[in-house]
Amino acid sequence: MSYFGEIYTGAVSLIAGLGVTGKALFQPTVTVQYPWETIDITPTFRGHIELVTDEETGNFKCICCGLCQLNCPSHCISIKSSKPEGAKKKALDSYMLNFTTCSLCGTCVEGCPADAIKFSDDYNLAGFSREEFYFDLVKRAREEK
Amino acid sequence: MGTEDTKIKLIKPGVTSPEAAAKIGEVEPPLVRLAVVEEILNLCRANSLWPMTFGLACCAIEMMATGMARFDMSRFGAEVFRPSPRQADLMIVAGTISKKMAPAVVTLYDQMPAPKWVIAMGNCAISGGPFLFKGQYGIIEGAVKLIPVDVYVPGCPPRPEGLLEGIFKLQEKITGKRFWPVAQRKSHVAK
Amino acid sequence: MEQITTSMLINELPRLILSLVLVIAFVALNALMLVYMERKVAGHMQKRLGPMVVGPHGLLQTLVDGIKLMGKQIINPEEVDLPLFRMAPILALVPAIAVFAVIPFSEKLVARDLNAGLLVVFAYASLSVLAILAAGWGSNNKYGLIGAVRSVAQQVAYEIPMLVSVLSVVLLSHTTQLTGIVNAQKGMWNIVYQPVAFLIFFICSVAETNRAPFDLVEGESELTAGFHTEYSGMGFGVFFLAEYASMVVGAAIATILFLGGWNGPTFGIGGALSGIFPGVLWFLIKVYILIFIVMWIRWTYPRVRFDQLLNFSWKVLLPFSLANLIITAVVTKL
Amino acid sequence: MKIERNLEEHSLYLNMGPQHPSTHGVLRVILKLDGEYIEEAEPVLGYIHRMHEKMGENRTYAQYLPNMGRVDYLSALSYNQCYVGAVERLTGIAPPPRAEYIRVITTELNRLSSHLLWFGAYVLDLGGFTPFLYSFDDREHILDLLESITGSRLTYCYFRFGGVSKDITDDFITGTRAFIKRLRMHLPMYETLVTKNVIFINRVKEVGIITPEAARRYGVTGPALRGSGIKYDVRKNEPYSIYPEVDFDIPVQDGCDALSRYIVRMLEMEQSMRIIEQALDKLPEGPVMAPKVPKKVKPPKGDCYFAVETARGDFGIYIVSDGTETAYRIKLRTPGFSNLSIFAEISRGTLLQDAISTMGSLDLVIPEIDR
Repeated sequence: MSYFGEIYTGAVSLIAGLGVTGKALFQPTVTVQYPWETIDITPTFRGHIELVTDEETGNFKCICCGLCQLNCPSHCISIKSSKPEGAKKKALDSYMLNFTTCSLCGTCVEGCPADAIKFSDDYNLAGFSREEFYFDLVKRAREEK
Repeated sequence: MGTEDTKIKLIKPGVTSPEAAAKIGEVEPPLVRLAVVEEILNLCRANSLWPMTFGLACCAIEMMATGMARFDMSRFGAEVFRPSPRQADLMIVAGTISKKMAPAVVTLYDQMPAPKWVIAMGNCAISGGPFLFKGQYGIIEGAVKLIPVDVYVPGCPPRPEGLLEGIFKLQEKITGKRFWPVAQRKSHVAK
Repeated sequence: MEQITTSMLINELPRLILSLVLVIAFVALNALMLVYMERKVAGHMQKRLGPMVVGPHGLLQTLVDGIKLMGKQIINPEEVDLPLFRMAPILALVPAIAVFAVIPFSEKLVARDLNAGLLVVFAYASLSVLAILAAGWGSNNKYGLIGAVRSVAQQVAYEIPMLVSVLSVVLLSHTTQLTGIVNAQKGMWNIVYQPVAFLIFFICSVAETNRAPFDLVEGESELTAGFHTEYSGMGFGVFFLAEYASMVVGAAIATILFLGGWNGPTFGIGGALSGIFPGVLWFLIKVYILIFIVMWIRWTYPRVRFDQLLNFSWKVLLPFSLANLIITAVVTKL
Repeated sequence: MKIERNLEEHSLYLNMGPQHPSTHGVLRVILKLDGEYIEEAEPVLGYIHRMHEKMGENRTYAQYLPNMGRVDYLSALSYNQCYVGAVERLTGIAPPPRAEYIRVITTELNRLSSHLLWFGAYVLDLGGFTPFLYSFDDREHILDLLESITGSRLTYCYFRFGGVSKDITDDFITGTRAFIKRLRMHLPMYETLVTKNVIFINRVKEVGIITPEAARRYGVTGPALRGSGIKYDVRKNEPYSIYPEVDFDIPVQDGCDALSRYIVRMLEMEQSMRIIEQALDKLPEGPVMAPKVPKKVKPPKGDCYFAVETARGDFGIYIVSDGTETAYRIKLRTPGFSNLSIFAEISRGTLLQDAISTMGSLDLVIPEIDR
């Protein structure tokens, strides 16, 4: 009897499975049609980093302490700064980010004493060469302005 | 089946680098090139990029997620993940290539029939990523050191949108124009 | 003897060529349609969209894929058995196309209405295993070889219950001519008298065409791509074409044997409907519904294990089909 | 009658991997086959060796954190938790209670996402494609939730020494509750589609038997161990964080086969949801970072071992500190390595397809094995 019983329960389970997928066939799809629609990117999203400018003065908030460069686990930040004659503070000459080695850990942003860097929301980067992702953040920030 | 014909129209010059073509050796340049036929073929190739089921590390999960319901790569005809390199057009190098894996990656690339393309997905495949440190002994610093890479998708790992964007870039590279609109970026407050 | 040949040539050659062209066009077009349908069905079953951007709702996607496959490099891997390796895809496609010669799409639309049509179908259908064996053996690939060996065992196991279940239909309609079998179902379809035989036939035909859950021959998770691992470009494309052609054949035979062929439903409220469509359309509708079910099954179930596959055939399908045959024989005699 | 055969002539060597659809990455298994029966299976490792332990000796304690998201990318937060816990134990930093709760909530969410992915990938190994997409669909919701907190979808780097990097929001809490409700509704669907399916049951039942004795011998942990009837879970046996404060069960099955391991994982999902719900109810107010965390973490000389229960089993970190900013040695005890090592023994004499279902049921993540 168990021979027929097995066949019966097996067949029932198979039909139940068909029911699940059959039901899904008529349910709405969950696809977000990407280039036409986009998912809400959360504000906390970690893209590559960007320099923050002071809204009042228009200058970079960066104080060139070099902590981000020091803390970065994969050494993807290199800062050059100089102290112009007579000036009190150091000025940022270049802020290079090699995004291709970044692990998006957030150490730089959290460690920054001046809140001078933030994560961008560039979530769909792609390019033809890796040099495209060696960002010159100073230039980038100026262009955006 | 027009074997002669297919053998001629193998690869569009400039699609993979000449070094790559020289390395493979088998790929003969077309004897007669008909611009119209080439264009149609390239259009078809661009819209039917079958990737290889080939994941190395973390990025492979995001590659899978790109094929899943939410992002659905199949809209662009690219969901046919072929497990055999012989049937694939596109190699998505998704993850770190270790020195032990490098020969296998090269073999897989060589096994693919031309024309073929490579997307380096994620920072590891681009340059070694976070595993790059002074005195590292285990990884290849970027897929480009082994095989010609067409498109780079940075991130650690990139979001699925990034990979889709990479596929669009590849289509752009094959046909010379971008088909789809550029996604309008919008930052939202989380739901 | 000579006279017969010449007259045959004059009368039959145009007809033969015409039907060949029609069949090949039908098979190719059908494969394009079915692959598109498969991708759409799979997509929506999985709550996604499937091909969308090539043509309206991705209608031209498979055409584009086909052209792309034609433009791929043809690779002859090292140490393949070249004649076998190259012949295998064609060997897979030819029997699938040849079967169409005897399949009646409607009362008139049949290339050759042989009185042993049913036998011709099964003779051709069992040839496909040779192609898979040639492909697996010839490609000098271990995955391919295992796939080919599996294919042989599978084919042998499933052909027997299939034929036995078909025999009970033959007993009912007293003929092996396909049009005759359809005409015998004018009153009531065979599926009503022979539900068990239909189920067995359907399962076996799914197994014969190597569709999931019986796709052990190309079981992706174990054998990468099975017997066609080494095939690139159009070699692979032709295998694909053959798979879809034999899917149509399986569904068409099931329609002819059990679902009344080109006849519309003659019972219930269907009786009123049967006049609406011409016979060909009825036939195709039934074929496509059956193919849809095959796809539905494929995208629902996991793959069976090899020994279970064989056990299922020998321990379940065969006894049931034999019992069915005996009961049918006794009942028709009474 | 025993048939004498020359095995050298009869066996076929099959290389599964390093690129193979069902080795989940770049594991290579050399199979010695007799027909379809496996005579010997030898896993070959190292195809994704990423020098994690060596990097521990080259990076400061804080710089090593992102590595922890990448050892086992599917349960990154458990690894975060283990490393952070180990360093906190060494240095004596105590995270505030709210941080501990957040850690447990996010880690359990991560466990859910890992199990969901495993479920889908396992059915995919067995040839069923659609459940994979369903489980990914559910998983996307977890990733959305975690992304809204941690900023990344997969390789989280969220925990910090002495707390977490960002507080959770009310949206996250409501979203998590909504997700749990959703998953509770979907689990029966998975049961109908897969668990009760006769083909699935036949594929996994009495396949890949790990006897309790063998499991102990090889150091198998996690669901693979609990599927063999041994009730061992780091969360209960060596409680850490706030696990003693929440009420949950350790699901155990004593079938020892792939089906038992499957069921254990499916039941664990329910338990994870229970833990999250309780933690959300009890979530205390307060800061999420300890007040006094030095900018440069410099543990005193000494060593320490800390273990957590990841989605795959017992993961432990052994740190030897020489008093500098960089660890002298970091040793990772990953569950996958021990779980895989038993594969050679349990797959012997089984069919090729059984080996696939066995390997899938062990839930391997190759980078975690190779480190």
